[in-house]
Amino acid sequence: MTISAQASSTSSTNRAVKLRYFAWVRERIGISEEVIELDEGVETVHDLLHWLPTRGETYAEALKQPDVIRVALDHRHADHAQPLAQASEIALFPPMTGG
Amino acid sequence: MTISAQASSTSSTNRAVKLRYFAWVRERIGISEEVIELDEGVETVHDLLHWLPTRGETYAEALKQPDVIRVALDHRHADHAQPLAQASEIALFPPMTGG
Amino acid sequence: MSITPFIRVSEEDFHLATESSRLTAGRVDIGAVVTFTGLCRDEGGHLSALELEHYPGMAEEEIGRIAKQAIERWPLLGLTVIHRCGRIRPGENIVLVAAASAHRQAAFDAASFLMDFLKTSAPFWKKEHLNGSDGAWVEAKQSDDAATLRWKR
Amino acid sequence: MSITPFIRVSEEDFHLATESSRLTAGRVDIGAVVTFTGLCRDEGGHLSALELEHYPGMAEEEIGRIAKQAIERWPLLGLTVIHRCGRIRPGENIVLVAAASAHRQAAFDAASFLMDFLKTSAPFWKKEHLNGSDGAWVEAKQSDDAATLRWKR
Repeated sequence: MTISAQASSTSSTNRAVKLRYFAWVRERIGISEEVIELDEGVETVHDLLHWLPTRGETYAEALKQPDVIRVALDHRHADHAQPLAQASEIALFPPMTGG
Repeated sequence: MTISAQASSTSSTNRAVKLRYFAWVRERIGISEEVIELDEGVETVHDLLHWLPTRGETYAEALKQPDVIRVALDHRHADHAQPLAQASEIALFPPMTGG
Repeated sequence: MSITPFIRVSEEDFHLATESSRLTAGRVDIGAVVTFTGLCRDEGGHLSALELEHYPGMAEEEIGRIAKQAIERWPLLGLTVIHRCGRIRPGENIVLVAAASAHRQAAFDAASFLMDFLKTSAPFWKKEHLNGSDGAWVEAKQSDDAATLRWKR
Repeated sequence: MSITPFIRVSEEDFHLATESSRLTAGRVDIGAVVTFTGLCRDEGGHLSALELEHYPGMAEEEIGRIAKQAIERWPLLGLTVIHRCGRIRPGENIVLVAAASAHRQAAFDAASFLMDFLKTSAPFWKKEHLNGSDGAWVEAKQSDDAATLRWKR
């Protein structure tokens, strides 16, 4: 591993994040949370929602309508244009139905 | 007493009504209720509010601003143009401040 | 199939839990209960007590007419209005409105409507007993009349 | 001098009398308390239970952010939000919002605002268990989004 590769692992690419899934997103993906390394180029919420389906059938099925998926970065709602920045916990879920 | 006088006592003039007073109207008139005979010609709420002050100082004082006085005929709010009709209980009071 | 409101005017205090249970106990069709409790404030320490005069008979009937309007206007499953009279001290309850419905907006709107009309049309009058002085009648507020007007269709 | 809201997310039930007392006990400056209780309906006998999933941590934080907005917007003297999670049967409580203020309109508006935003932004999801079938996730309602929009200034 070169010095430059180590440097890039602390930037916004190739870094490890915790993903959490709720409600039918959780059921379709089949797990409630996991830690993954984001590919280079996955910089925004939109990027993430279009990259995750490449990881397998269950992801593709859960996220086939990316527009309806809500995302939270470190416990705060984020819109799809928002950069993931240094978020360490990213949650994906359907529109809320509490209250 | 003639037959015609008896007939007129059941019409809208010279008939007995119970008057009730509340809050500062009651305090200023000095009594909470009384039964009085209405003069001929006292046909509407407006007539009543302008006739009562002729009965004495306390009435004149209580009703010196007739526009602010609210009136209920048989437990129902009435506006000043309304005929007293056959109301048997007429209440006079200031604007309500409950709730 | 119209509901019958529970209406009480008395010196007696009320209890939120009792009144809420009166509306919901044993039911599985109610999705929302909104309660409004009006309490006596001490006006920054100046007020020693409120005296609430009312017109017996008309008070209950007028509240009944306001309640009937609310029941005709919103799909309510229960409605309670309790107004106290007599002497009330700071911190004590004055009035309770509780509205139950399948959905939240009807319950909120009905309770708010009831309070606006209670203020401007139910025959109650408040006298404030301030510390070290005789009582003074509370004046009606224009803001209460304005609040009532927003319900006119 | 801002108030601190009382916020709780748990499986535990709540009690209206307890929560109302938490806001008003020993106080003489509160003139109005509005409570909203959301209950589980049986949908005409079809529903056997609701399952309420939530995002622990974010749920409390998001409710806290909504409560903060309400506290900044209205002159509140107390605010409580309790949201249950887990399995809830018809007739049981789901959510409570209680708002205290000197005057009625602030208490009504804050409670209504809180409920609209809880519905659309607090991370909770309802699954309906219908009699004789597997659970189905409740779909978000456009009417809830519309209700939220009316608070945008």
